[in-house]
Amino acid sequence: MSITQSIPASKKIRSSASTISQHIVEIVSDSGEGAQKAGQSFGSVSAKMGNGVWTVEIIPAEIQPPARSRAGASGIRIRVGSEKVTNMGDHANLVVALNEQVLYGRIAQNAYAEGTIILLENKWASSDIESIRKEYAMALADFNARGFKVVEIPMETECLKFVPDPRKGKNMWVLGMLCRIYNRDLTKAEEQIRYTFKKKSEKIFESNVNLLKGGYNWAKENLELNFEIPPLQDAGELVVMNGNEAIALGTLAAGIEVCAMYPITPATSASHKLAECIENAGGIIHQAEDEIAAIGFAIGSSYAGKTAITITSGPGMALKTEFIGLAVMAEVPLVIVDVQRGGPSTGLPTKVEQGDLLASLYGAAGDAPKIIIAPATIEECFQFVILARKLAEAFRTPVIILTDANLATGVSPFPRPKINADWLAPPIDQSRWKENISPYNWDPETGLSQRPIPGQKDGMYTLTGLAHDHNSKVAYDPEINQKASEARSRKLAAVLQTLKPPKINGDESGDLLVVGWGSTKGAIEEAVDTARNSGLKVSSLHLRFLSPMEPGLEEIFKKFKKIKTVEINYSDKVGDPLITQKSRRYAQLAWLLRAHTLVDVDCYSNVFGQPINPGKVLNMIKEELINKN
Amino acid sequence: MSITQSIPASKKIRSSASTISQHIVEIVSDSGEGAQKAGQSFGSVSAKMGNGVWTVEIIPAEIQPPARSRAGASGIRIRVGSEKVTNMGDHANLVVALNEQVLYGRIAQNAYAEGTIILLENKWASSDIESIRKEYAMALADFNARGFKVVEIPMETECLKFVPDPRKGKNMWVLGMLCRIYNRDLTKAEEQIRYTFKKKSEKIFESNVNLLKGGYNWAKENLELNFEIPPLQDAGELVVMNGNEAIALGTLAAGIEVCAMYPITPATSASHKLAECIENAGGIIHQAEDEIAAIGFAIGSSYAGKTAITITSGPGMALKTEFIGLAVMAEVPLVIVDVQRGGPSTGLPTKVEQGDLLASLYGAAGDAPKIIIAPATIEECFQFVILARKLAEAFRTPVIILTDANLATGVSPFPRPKINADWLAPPIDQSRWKENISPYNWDPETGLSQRPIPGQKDGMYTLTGLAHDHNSKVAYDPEINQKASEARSRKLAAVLQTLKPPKINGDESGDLLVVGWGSTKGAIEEAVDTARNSGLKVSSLHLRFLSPMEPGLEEIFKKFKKIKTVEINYSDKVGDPLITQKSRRYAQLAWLLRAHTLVDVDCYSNVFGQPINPGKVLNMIKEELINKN
Amino acid sequence: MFGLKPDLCSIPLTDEYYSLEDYEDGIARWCPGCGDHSILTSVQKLCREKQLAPEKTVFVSGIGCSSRFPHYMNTYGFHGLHGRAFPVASGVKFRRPDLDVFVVTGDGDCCSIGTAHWIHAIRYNMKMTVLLLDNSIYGLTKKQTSPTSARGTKSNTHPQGSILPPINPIQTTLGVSNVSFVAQTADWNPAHVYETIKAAYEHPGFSFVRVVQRCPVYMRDLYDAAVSDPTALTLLTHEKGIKLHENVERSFKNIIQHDPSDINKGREYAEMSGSIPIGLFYQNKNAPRYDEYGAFNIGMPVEDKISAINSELDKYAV
Amino acid sequence: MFGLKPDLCSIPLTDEYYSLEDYEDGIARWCPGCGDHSILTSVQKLCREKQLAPEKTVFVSGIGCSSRFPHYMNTYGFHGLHGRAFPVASGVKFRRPDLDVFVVTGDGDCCSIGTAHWIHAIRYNMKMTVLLLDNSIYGLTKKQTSPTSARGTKSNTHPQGSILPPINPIQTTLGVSNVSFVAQTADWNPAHVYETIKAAYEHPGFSFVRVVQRCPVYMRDLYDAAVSDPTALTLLTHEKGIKLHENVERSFKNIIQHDPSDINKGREYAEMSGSIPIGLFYQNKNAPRYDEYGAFNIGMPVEDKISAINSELDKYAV
Ligand SMILES: Cc1ncc(C[n+]2csc(CCOP(=O)(O)OP(=O)(O)O)c2C)c(N)n1
Ligand SMILES: Cc1ncc(C[n+]2csc(CCOP(=O)(O)OP(=O)(O)O)c2C)c(N)n1
Ligand code: SF4
Ligand code: SF4
Ligand SMILES: [Mg+2]
Ligand SMILES: [Mg+2]
Repeated sequence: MSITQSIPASKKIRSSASTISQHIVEIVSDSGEGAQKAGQSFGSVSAKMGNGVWTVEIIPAEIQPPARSRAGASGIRIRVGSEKVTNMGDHANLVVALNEQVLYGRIAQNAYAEGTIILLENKWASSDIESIRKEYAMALADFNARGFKVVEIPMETECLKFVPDPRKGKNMWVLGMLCRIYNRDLTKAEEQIRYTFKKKSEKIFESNVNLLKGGYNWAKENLELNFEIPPLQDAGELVVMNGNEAIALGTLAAGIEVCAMYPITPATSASHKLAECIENAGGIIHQAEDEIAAIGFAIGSSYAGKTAITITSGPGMALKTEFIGLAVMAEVPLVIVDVQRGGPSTGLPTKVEQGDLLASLYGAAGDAPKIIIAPATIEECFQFVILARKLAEAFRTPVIILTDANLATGVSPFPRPKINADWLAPPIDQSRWKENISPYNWDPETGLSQRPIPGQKDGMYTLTGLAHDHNSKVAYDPEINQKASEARSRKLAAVLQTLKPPKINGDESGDLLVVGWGSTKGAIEEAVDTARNSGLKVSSLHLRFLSPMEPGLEEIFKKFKKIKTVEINYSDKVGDPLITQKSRRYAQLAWLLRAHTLVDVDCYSNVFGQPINPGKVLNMIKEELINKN
Repeated sequence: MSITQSIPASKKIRSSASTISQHIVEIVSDSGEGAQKAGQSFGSVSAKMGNGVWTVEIIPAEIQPPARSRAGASGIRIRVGSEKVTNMGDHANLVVALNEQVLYGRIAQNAYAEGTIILLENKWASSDIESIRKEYAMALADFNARGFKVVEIPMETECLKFVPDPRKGKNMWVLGMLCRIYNRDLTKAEEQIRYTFKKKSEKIFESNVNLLKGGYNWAKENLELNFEIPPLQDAGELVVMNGNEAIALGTLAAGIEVCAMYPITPATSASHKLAECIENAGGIIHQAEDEIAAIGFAIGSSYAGKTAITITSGPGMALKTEFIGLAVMAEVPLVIVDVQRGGPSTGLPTKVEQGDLLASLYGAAGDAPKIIIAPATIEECFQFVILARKLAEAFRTPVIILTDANLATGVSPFPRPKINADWLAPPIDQSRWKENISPYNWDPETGLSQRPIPGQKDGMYTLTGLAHDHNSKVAYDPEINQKASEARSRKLAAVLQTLKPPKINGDESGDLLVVGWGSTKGAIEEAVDTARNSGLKVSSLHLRFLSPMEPGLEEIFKKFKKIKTVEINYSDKVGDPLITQKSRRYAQLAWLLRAHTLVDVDCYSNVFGQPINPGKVLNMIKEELINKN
Repeated sequence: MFGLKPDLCSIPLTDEYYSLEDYEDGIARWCPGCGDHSILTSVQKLCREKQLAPEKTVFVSGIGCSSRFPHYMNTYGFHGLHGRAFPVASGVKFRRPDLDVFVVTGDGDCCSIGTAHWIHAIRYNMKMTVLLLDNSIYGLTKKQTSPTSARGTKSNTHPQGSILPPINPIQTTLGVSNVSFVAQTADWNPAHVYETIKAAYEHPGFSFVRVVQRCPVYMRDLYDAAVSDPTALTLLTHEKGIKLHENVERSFKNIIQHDPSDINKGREYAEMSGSIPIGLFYQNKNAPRYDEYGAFNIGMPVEDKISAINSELDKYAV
Repeated sequence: MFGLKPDLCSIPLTDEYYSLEDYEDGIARWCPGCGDHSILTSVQKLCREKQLAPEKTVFVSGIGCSSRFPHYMNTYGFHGLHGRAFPVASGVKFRRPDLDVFVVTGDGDCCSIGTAHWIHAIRYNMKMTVLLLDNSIYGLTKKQTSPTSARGTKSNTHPQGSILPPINPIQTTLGVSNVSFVAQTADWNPAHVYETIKAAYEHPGFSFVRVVQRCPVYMRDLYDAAVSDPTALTLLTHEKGIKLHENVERSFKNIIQHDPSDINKGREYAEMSGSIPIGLFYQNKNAPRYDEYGAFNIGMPVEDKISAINSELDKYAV
């Protein structure tokens, strides 16, 4: 599927509805103008109509930025396609802007390209503040110079026909305009509005519907822009949410009854969602005094009952390090979610990075083997919590789920899960403990053992972080620590037994294999598909298990001339000053794969704090396969 | 030099002073019987006489264990040799035991072998408690069965000739006995006693000297045991101390004026030493409320002045993780000492492990490049603090020094350092800051920049852990984080420029290259030398810099058929259930070297919590080169 | 959980009789003469007196000599991380109203590295019995200054004597909102230790007991004097306070009547110097309990959970 | 350090005059109407009044809206980690008696994740001016419950309302040994804010000021009432207390005479409910200062250091 395509854009150019495979739409404004609400509705309507959709909010750095400021750009991007949409894509095709200044915030993010259509509120042209009129005029000239296709639109004037203060309501008018431009079903849009304002009065609902229709009709009469994005065949029942909401609902579906957390961006919204709904599902969320207390609370809770969960991000992970070591040592089941953000240190709190892989693996002192999995889609955010809880109990270990800010904020539909009673944790075992079984009765083959839970008669033991024997007694004899360490490590080998080699996207051999993990899957595969369509011998492979590493990689790698990871984290670039093949520091997965397979795995990565989009990956692939040959 | 050799051992066997290259002597007793004092004196006297010496204390798990208990074994091992002694060696050659039960504590540690001479207090044979007489008799039989050469000695009876209560003083009698057995210079021993009891009265000094002579004469008359360990040619002025004391004195010699710490075994004794002496050298030690506060305090102190130091061990490192990330991000010079102990979690607090290498490298979220060095000898413990302080300031970065419980407690002489004024940090710069220079004026080639220190006019800036530009202003533009990350990473490449490829112990090519780091150097090289003397084509290489990794390793590795690390940390053993080449988890340095060189680096490691001794390494070498071929 | 009502859960669900031995596990590896020994005995006595089912009893500790405590109890135990006993204990109790939770901590464990959790645990006011074994020194790590070390204490980190005035754990605890039970006792008065721990166990909430504890190895002199001197302790007594057998009460030279509902007076007595005040400084049986919140919805049937999840999914349906 | 005596160091070594602008750096990126703006202004006024040399002044903070403070001061600043401002500030001050150190922290930063450091910083009593900007909410992370949130506060982590009674930062601070200066003020009374911060700055030790701060975005209603209601604040005043211009003092409806040397009364007033007590609760100018210990041996000549090291080496000579 091609990523961008130029289309008629201004009133001058005539055309009837042109059919396209996908489009990237943005609505940008000052914060508080409801752009996000309009965009979410547009996305939902499109999903309802059977289109693939991915929406992501555009959030300013400050909480209340001044109006018409570049840093203040607030809004939403909605990518709509005929097929499943798995990422936010590259440059926007069409942008609705409520003022011209906020567009510069997006231009700095390189969100637009030549040919991008910009539907611009034109009230600023006639502002009674001269400086504003100047700014507007200058921007307009600049946009044209950049090759944007600008259409000035009297949004304010039009909205005033329906409401006294268009700051409330303009977003619905814009929604109406977009519904016309993309031939969206107006009744579905109305339903959506009814749902959005269900808590509000009938009057408010009606005035919003009027604005919707107003925008629709105005566009019909005044704009030639008209696109048809054919839907996929019926996708069945769908739900649409972001990755953090999926984590929260996955927590409920896993039967987890305790979430102990401490607020941190970008993880907190998952806890917000849980705070809203977990009590109704028989659980409770605990906001602890800090991240150390949060994981300690979760571990205490797991020790005495069902597996608990703790949710955090990089800096919080650092603080949990010591307790993660204890959970590994004492074999306490636990689910830890790390919604990765830009690092190191406080770094880029609201931006995406895949920088916590090595820290999750090696953060704790000594040997602390644990399971680490990374969902690649929003749907997997939901499923992997259920998986993690199962793994944690089956293998009596902490399980770390690595997601990131990209999944956390991306919104996309997926088939509605049919909640399965087996997913939910059963009530804890309180039956009498078998007398002759020790609390760490390690199976010599697998290292697995069953854990006694307080309340179980004859199961009494004292859990300890000290080296201990199978009775949980402190170890003085040197052999014991060795044996116990083997048992804990063996469990990863046992997990490995349950895994199949990863599926390859594309041919099983070729010139280049792109390897990824986590949120980059959609962008990588979109780029690989495009490249393959243009005849390049490239395939891709995406890892869900990082610890233990999925099996069969060596064999797979052998069949490709070159292996390269695509990651959102830091790596040196060969050719930069002082950076050679020898001195180079690699991206995190690449580094692991090199040690694991001894194959010369290369990497493409950066820390711009942005999702890697298909265009960048495609360029990298071309670099490798065309320019280099 | 051969490691053990059988020698005449009981009164029956006649012999005159037989010359030997080295001997391993132990004194074991209940705690509080002064075995350690006697052993330290014996070591010092031997050092004074020009012998190589390594002593290590034997410490019971409890603080006050009951008398005559196996777990209560307290004492000291002294290894004396003609050449430099670099490690505690294998099985003891001669043991003085004040009761028979404590020997079992050592037997469990596999400290003795057939032929070990045991000089045993015989008062228990005539104890008026029957059970004790029984235990004694049984043990005696058992020792003979084990092939120990037991000599029963009337220590109590003899001591009573000099003092009313031999519990105080018997140790000096034992010292005298050992001085005779090993032809130690009695006057030097007297000096030593005078030094040890300098705070005590002349009377006490005399009675101890009488005991010394008493032991000496008794041995002369009653024991045929008599060994000559020829000294090395004059070693010059020496100091003898353990690794933690060396860290403490190195801190003074580095001109560091602030040590912020929180107590933790086995690191604390370094702080104890500092607490004793740093104020006299113009510095102060701060015991913080926890490890987080300790490193925060040190960072604040470094930010506002001279580079500070913080000293800890595994669990403390885990807590410092977040602040280490900040120090990397904000480029604050800092020295962090991690005296490694058995992990994970609380693990084996008093025992040795090299388990924190990966945690030091990768503990923090995001990309946090820092310098990591590991001293291999007690002398290097002293020198590396000076080096670390220099590196920290030159490269504006935290520097981690990885030592371990083996270096911390091992005592050995080294040439007395001539304190150099350049070692000591100069007073901080308070001159006016050059107006047009930014606080992070990164050199594009090296990433280096000069830091303003509070008090410097026009240098004002706000340090932050957020992604920032060269002015330390919070970064909104995505490019900035990429550039700043490159600058921080580039610094490691710059360090690399200053390093030479490591020296090889042995030939530059061969069948096996043993690679080690940290405290294992002495044992590895002793084993390699022995193996080479027996004609095996093995060499060894020891790494001091772990980050950046020392240069030229690939080239070196190419010249050997096999590369194998020897480490005191965990690795799976191929052949154990479920453990294959693919599923195997490697020792920490081995894992890094695999990723770094793509060479199939193997590893020999364990987590017995004991120093790896030359015998074990030698067996491994033979395994590789003889049995496998 | 498993259908029991919180209030029901706290009744030991057993008819067998537990003797002292049923609570003992191995020999305590503390030094001879260590104050911890007698405290252990008092706790085991309490367990017998209350006939606590060993499998329904959990001892949580941090790291330190004092924190080895759980290893010597034949109950469930959690010997966790240095300073982190409170979060773990809170997690244990949160969804298990049927378990009796005890926390055993040291002065370094609680008042130094554990301070944040200590302060917030007081505020959470979850039902648990907390024993601070305060020997005014770091024992396990061999004699470093503790926040409760008297000013000038010579230790391995302050060979010239410590610099700062000690934290007053009683006063600090009384300064935290939602505090509900604060008492002090001394290990060398077993009768008072026992009655204090008993009162603490019976308190409906977070009961904080500081036990002044002797470390003969590293703080030999500190309490030797105290032990011999009958005026070293001042008894706070009141009909609402800790009940002592009159013979025990008579053995005290200094006795003060203190109504534990008066927090202001409690704070004044906490400042007492010279003699060590022992007894109940403050109690409020009606402070809100976080563990009651934690227990309010346990044991929900799977069907209800599933329908709750589905109604959540409905919100996201397109 | 560089030969200056500690006492000398605290004298600003400058003869130029600093105007308000000299302390300003960029535009403060707080929301319109945020209480932090007026506090920033008061602090900048204080700097001018005291003619603090910008290069000799360091603002240390943690993470939060409030902790952005240093970025808006044209002095040295340390915008560190969430909850860890106190250890950093202590490290800065320890060997630099010549620097004026300010700590700016938030209610989550100080009273939640930073609790342990807060308590121990009080006890260290190092000379520094501490401003707790308490908006009773987590602002930067967008409205989660804070330990100082009134019970029942609806937030994103407690949509049904928070469960626990709030921590009382004044009372908690007063409960820590070696406490030496505890005051409270409210951002909407700039005159009182200024005089309080001034008194805090002049205090020879650790001065703790809780500024009740408005967050119009997430806690709109909380103080709107307060601001309009003249009885919302109760002024604690005394000749030993915080000096106010009589016009300012007259503007208060509720005034109480409180002698700041009386800690017991101070603790009672800290419990006041209904009206917010502002003023000086407690001051002790003679509490031992850890920063004086830290400064006692700075500036030792290299020769002396070398000989000290050599005499240490002598002890290990063989
Ligand atoms: C994170 C961490 N830091 C430090 C230590 C070392 N440590 C163990 S116990 C202890 C303090 C013990 O003192 P206290 O809590 O008073 O207990 P006591 O031994 O006196 O009973 C310390 C510092 C540790 N185990 N973990
Ligand atoms: C270790 C860590 N945990 C969590 C966070 C996320 N975080 C940043 S500020 C903050 C709380 C802010 O509240 P407060 O301290 O009251 O400051 P305010 O924003 O209200 O001024 C949190 C939880 C973080 N940055 N670091
Ligand atoms: S060191 Fe002190 S506190 Fe620890 S066990 Fe021994 S006597 Fe008890
Ligand atoms: S969110 Fe609240 S505290 Fe933060 S800047 Fe805005 S108004 Fe101020
Ligand atoms: Mg203690
Ligand atoms: Mg706040």
